[in-house]
Amino acid sequence: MTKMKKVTYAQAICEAMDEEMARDKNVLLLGEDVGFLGGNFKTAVGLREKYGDLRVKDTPISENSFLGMSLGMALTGLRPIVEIMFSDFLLIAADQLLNQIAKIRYMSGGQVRVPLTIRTTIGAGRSSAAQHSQSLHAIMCHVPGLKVVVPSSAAEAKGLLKTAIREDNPVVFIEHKMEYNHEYEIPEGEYTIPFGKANILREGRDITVVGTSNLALKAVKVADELAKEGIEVEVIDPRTLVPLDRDTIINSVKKTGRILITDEGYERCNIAAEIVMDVMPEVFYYLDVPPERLCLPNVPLPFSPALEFPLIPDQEKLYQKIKKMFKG
Amino acid sequence: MTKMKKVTYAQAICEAMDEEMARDKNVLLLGEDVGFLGGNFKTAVGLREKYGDLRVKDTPISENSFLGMSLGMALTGLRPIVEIMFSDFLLIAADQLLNQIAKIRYMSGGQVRVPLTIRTTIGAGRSSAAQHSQSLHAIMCHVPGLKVVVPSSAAEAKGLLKTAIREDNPVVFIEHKMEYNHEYEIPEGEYTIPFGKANILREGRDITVVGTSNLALKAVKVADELAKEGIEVEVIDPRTLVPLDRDTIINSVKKTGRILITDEGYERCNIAAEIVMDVMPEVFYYLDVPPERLCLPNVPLPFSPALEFPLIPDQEKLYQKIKKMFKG
Amino acid sequence: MYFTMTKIRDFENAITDVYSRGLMPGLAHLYIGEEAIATGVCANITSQDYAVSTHRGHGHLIAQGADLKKMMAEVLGRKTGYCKGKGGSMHIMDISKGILGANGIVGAGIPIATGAAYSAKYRGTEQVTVSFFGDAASNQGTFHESINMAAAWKLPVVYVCENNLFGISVDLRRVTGNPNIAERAIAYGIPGVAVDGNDVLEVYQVTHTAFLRARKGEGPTLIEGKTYRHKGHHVGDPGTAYRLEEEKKAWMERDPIKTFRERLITEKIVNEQEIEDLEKESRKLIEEAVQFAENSPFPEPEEAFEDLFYETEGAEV
Amino acid sequence: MYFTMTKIRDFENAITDVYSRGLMPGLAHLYIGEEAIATGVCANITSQDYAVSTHRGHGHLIAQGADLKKMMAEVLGRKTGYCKGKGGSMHIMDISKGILGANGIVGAGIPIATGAAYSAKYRGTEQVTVSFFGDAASNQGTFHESINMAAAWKLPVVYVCENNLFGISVDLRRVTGNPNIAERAIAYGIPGVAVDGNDVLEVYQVTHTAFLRARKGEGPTLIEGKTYRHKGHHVGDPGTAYRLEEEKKAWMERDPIKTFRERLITEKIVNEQEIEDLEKESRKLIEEAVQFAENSPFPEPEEAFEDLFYETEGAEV
Ligand SMILES: Cc1ncc(C[n+]2csc(CCOP(=O)(O)OP(=O)(O)O)c2C)c(N)n1
Ligand SMILES: Cc1ncc(C[n+]2csc(CCOP(=O)(O)OP(=O)(O)O)c2C)c(N)n1
Ligand SMILES: [Mg+2]
Ligand SMILES: [Mg+2]
Repeated sequence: MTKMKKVTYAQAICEAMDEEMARDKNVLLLGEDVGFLGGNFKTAVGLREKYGDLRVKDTPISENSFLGMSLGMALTGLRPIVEIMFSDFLLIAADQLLNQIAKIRYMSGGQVRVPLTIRTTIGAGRSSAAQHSQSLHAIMCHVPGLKVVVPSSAAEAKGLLKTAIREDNPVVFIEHKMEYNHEYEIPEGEYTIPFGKANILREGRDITVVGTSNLALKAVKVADELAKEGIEVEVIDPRTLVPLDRDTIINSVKKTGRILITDEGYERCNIAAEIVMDVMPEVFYYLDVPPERLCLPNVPLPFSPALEFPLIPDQEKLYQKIKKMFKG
Repeated sequence: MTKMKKVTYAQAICEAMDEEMARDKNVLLLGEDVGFLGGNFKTAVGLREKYGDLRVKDTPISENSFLGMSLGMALTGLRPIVEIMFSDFLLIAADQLLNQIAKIRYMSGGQVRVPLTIRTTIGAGRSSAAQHSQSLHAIMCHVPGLKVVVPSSAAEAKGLLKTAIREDNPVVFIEHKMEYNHEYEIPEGEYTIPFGKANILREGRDITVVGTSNLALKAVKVADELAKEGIEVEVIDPRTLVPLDRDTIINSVKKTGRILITDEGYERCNIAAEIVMDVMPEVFYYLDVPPERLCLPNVPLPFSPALEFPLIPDQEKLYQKIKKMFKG
Repeated sequence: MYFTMTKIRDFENAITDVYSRGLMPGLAHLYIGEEAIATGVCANITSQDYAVSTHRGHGHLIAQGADLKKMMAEVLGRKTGYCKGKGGSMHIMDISKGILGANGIVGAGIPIATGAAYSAKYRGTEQVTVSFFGDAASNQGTFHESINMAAAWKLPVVYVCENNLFGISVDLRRVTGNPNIAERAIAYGIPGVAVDGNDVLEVYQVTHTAFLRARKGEGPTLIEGKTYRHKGHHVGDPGTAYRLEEEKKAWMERDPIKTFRERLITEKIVNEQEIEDLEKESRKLIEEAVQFAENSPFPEPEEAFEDLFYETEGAEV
Repeated sequence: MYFTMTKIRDFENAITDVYSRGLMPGLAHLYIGEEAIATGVCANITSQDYAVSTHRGHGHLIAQGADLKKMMAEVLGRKTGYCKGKGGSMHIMDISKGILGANGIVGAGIPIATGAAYSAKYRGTEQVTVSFFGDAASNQGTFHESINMAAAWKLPVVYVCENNLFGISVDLRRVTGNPNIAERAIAYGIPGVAVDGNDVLEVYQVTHTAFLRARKGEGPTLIEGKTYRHKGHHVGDPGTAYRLEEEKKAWMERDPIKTFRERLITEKIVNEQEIEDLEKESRKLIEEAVQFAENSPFPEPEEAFEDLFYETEGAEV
């Protein structure tokens, strides 16, 4: 068995970058406060000291342009990692992300490769209000050309980030803010996790629950609860939304006859409805009850915890939602 | 019966703005080339001459800032209309659109109203390639706080645009480029069309087709074809995606047992899957076959017509898709 | 003006207090050390004028005359706050007073302010709009785009850059080729003035000229107030790792409140007793605000679904 | 250089021709009248250097040495084009020659160019990157943000603003407070030089200095080439409604090719015959390019699904 060690989610991310930077001198990191501060969420601690100012670059607050710069770097031999502090801020850089980075390979007729990793954060629950709490990965899935990764645990984050950095395509790597300080067991030493292969976190015969990001972990806990009540939940961590491992989900639903997707993005036009419709042609005749989703309701995130927590998908809501799917 | 007249889609839009500007001196128009040129798509012909430079304002190419300015105007007594030439360019202004305009009323605890209309264009088919052909309205639906209007014909466009301008909420008004030069019959004189009420363009007992923007009109033509083969299609023009008239769709599907959504946006995380999942709890047990969607495949728009047209949802593809839903 | 400055300082100290007592959800960005700018600028503002603030907005709001109780209640996430608990520190707004709001997105307030100025011009009023933003914000594209338009169309707006040398941990001098923000005005053909941001009278004077210019229809002015934040980027951030101790010390010694107080007394404009009375009054107001906030209820969960759209006809969404 | 200029002019005339013959899908933005800028600038470019172009990119690409046949085939949407028909006029690129591509989004190329310059500095090469953009593009936030970073970090990049006074129908003087773009350099603490954009030698000289500066690691330069587009915004646009007849006439008389030709002959650098040979050669090359393009096949529909991702391991998407 692999030896394990304890690190936080933030440390796992830092380790992945550190290892990849040590491995390949063309890998560099840029973003706001990634240098002297070691990252707003402490995901880059020590990297500037180790690799220097040019390689771990504190940028001005110019998201659209430093993201665009990273594309110029990726086209000319480098393998940049860009940190965008909050996915909310990706909206400032949406032109470079969605009109340039996502499309340039296609527009050039396949002339170029774009080895570029964009790390950003999602997740509410910190009373950060409407502009610092969004989970906007659905937008990155909607516009074709980006791979989209939603790691659950620290171990997943490390392995998937290393794969992202080695990819010759632009990858949006989505970290969950509420996880950074959580401790997890991760394997010692180097490892990568391939894109497009979902992870069945728990097997079950009664219902398929696909949970993105840390909701996959929460779903496992709920599943443990429900098992006591005789409901066996199959929990799938899709790992990457683009590419999506349809087959694993389809096979699961064929077995269970029920599907629920849970995701922290706004419900409307989200990845939840997408996954359901994506597998629909294959699973329709196997479904016993309507497919369901548990997402953020269609309102901005409010500041006060009294308003915020009741909106966020969590174990309790997941538990209730699943139970309801067995009541008819 | 109402007297009708013939105008193009572009003229209908121009008329709506003209009438509203004449009606309310706080209505003004700003955007690139809306003044001297009368609009890149000729939707503002004559307005500068009639209302002057301050009221019909040619802006520099600073989408994020002039959209943000319109918010400042809306907060201080004006009722601006902003033209963003292509929905692709809304990505440059996505911060102001989605982090500011969509959220400010909510963040302020309901203190302010935001009477602001953002007109933009969607649609491929002009060999404009990947950055001038996108239909990005799903993004505006995903982030809560904006009303999203997708008019089909010129008559619809005029009535809905007048409603948008009179709304005290931010509205994204989505015009289809390929329609601008088409002639349509529209009612003479003033009229408005309310938001949130779908339009059943054609009744039918066999399948419900929801078509957004001009796809509603194309669906009617396909329905006429299919009627000859004994398939009676009910065609619904949702008119507004936010708010969405769920009830009309639900009632229709309960009757027909089949649903297909067609929309020109990229398929993934689009409004098509959304509509299906939105009505799912109510219609699941009425469905005879899997719900389907016909959207743009998940690739950027290519330049060459030899590549572009085969991707765009059109009558032929719609026809084939519906036929297939009756083959089992 | 001294009263305003002490109110700001006391408010921010109270924030640190409620934060450490675990009463405050989330974070807040303190304005301590920069009080002279908001105060000097807003001394020119009438009740008709507008101002747009930043993530570090408490000072601007107080100087513009916001209600301290509603502010504190908002910061504590209460129903009685300015935004009914929906906004928090970074989104406080009082539209009735022309306070167009703080903003969580760095640089995003600049176009909004510019639009309010366009509106004033359009409506033919004499209203002036102030746009506050930081040094780091001035590297955001909105700075360039907005000032360019305001200059082209001679809009009545005063741009106030609070140059405290840092954006979180990033030293302005490491991310710009010319750290004199005022010189950027040349690019737009408008006046640009750098001012000692810790000298409230100087700030007042320079802003006064800018306001006159704006009201006369001569267009915008860019003012750069050189200052320093005494605390970390937000409550909880020590703010030490990335700043030079000597530089910090030099600025701390030039505390805008302390120096203004000394000057008021030396120049015999007020006496010690009067000053102390003001200070007492300020502390009292802030204490009352904290009391009010602490005793206020939290909003009910259902309220999260209100205030998204203005409901003209009860449209379903 | 004269040869380059005529090739550009002939290429653009050929575009008008294929357009009017209904062979060209979509639109294209003609460079006629501005040839001196691309030519003068790119005369400094080595095969190692990079340039990033705009929506009006044919001139830049030709001056940088792009293959005329592949360009024309791309414009006609053929499989043999630079982008296999996927890009069209606005997205032509030749990565093998450091031609980082035209761009359909105004202002979006500026950060990409700046990133290529960062890359050169990082890798320790002597490569210089040229960033072309229009006057209207200079009001986009990316202009400000990117030049600021290049200045802060002394990146080897030359910013070339082609000030043809208009962005589509919008006169620069109506949307900026200071229409001298070169003066914006002051904001960033870098050199800014305005140059007669219709004088290819002057453009060459000024750019030469900027290249030297960049290669020595001294950072970016902003060059403003004052010029004029002879045609409308794109093929099909008459471009008359919004421009002053006199202004247009004055510029047309200063046609950069005509004046350069006269000068070459007057100063006896070449004789009439040699010039005519070049012109003939240029026309021949363009005709061949058109021939090649016209005879090339269109791509197959299935190809629309290729080239999205580089397939390392055949991941399904
Ligand atoms: C667009 C955007 N990028 C980054 C952030 C994170 N952030 C919040 S405040 C801040 C620094 C702002 O610095 P400055 O404008 O100088 O204002 P100061 O905090 O010094 O008052 C940053 C980077 C943000 N809120 N918005
Ligand atoms: C972001 C963006 N906004 C608007 C447009 C539409 N558009 C295409 S070219 C152009 C004018 C550009 O003017 P300028 O930068 O001066 O270049 P020129 O066309 O004069 O060469 C505009 C507005 C666009 N392509 N991208
Ligand atoms: Mg600062
Ligand atoms: Mg121009």
